[in-house]
Amino acid sequence: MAEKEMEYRVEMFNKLTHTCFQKCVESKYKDSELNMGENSCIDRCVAKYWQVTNLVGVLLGNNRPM
Amino acid sequence: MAEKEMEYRVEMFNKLTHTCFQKCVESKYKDSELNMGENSCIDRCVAKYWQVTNLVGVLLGNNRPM
Amino acid sequence: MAEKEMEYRVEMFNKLTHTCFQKCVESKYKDSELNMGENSCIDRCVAKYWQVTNLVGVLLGNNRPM
Amino acid sequence: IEQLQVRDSLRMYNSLVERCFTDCVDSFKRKTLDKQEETCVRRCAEKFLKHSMRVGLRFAELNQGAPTPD
Amino acid sequence: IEQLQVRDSLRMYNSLVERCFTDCVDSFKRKTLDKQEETCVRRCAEKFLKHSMRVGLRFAELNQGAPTPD
Amino acid sequence: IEQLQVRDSLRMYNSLVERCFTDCVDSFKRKTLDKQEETCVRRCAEKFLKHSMRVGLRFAELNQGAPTPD
Repeated sequence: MAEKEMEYRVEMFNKLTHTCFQKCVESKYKDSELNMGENSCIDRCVAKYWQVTNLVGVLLGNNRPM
Repeated sequence: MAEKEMEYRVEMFNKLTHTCFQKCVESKYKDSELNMGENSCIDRCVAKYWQVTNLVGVLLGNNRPM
Repeated sequence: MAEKEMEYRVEMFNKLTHTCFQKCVESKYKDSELNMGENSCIDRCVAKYWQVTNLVGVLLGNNRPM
Repeated sequence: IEQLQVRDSLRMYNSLVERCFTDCVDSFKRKTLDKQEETCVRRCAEKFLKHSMRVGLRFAELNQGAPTPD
Repeated sequence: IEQLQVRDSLRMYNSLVERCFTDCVDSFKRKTLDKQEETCVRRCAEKFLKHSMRVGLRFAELNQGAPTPD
Repeated sequence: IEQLQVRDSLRMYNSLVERCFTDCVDSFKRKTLDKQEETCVRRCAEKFLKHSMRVGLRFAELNQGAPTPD
């Protein structure tokens, strides 16, 4: 069970990383640094993803915080 | 082997769910109910997905029904 | 560890197959053969995918090839 | 039973979150969900759950060789 | 051998079904595949198998350090 | 620690390769990467790593209930 939970978190982290990269990082790759706009987009994207996870968790009747 | 088969069915169910949601449910989310059109689309989508699974199974030489 | 490595290769093979199918095979499916253009596209796609894998591996500090 | 497990699985949870986030959240000017995004996520999640329950039922029927509704 | 296992794997089966369904089936006015959809699925599956065999061969060559065709 | 393992994982490696390949390589007239494709892949990979490190940090903060930057 703990192992499944762990696997779930890994998968969640991967999906989150993938989704926020898609939403925040321009795909022309003009240079190899993240610019300021991208960085703050990423921070907010992670925060909002987290909120969606919690919101959905409540709807599903999870009583432990995610 | 039985475990792999089980895992395969879980994965199939997940792909089917994902694909039929994409094909049948409008993504504006104007309300939280599935309407009649969406419901019948879902039923037919599941039925057709099943048929495609069987058809492909035959092509691959599976002799057990899926 | 060897098992994880194996799983990684299976996943890599699946992603490669998926991606090169997307890039090289026309999705109208007018017949069931791969034509010459598709075949050579596939060969090059696999070769380039391999190079990207190695290039990224170097960036990540992998010292074993592949 | 199998379908129930699948439906309740953590994987389903993850993919529900990803889908509803992707469909409902597109602005990153703030770090909290606004009212509209929250409503969208709620509806999306409820629809997805109803959808996946329906799929589970149909899937179970097909697994048992039952006739499908037309 | 590894490639063969991969190719035969249930995961490959699942992703083949998903791809051919997504590419070939777009109408849900009926609950059975029509002739055109069935033909499309057959061709798609055959192409995908040929494709994945070819990828498997090239992949194996690269794993063994063989020169690739130009 | 968990996040570090995730970041270093082979799965991440695979998805990085797939993403950068998909975004950077579109021509199959040759069987080797040209200079432009190679540059694109390098930048993509570096950006992805920086991105995933940043996500890992934020994720860890949220897991520990820390306040997030605005």
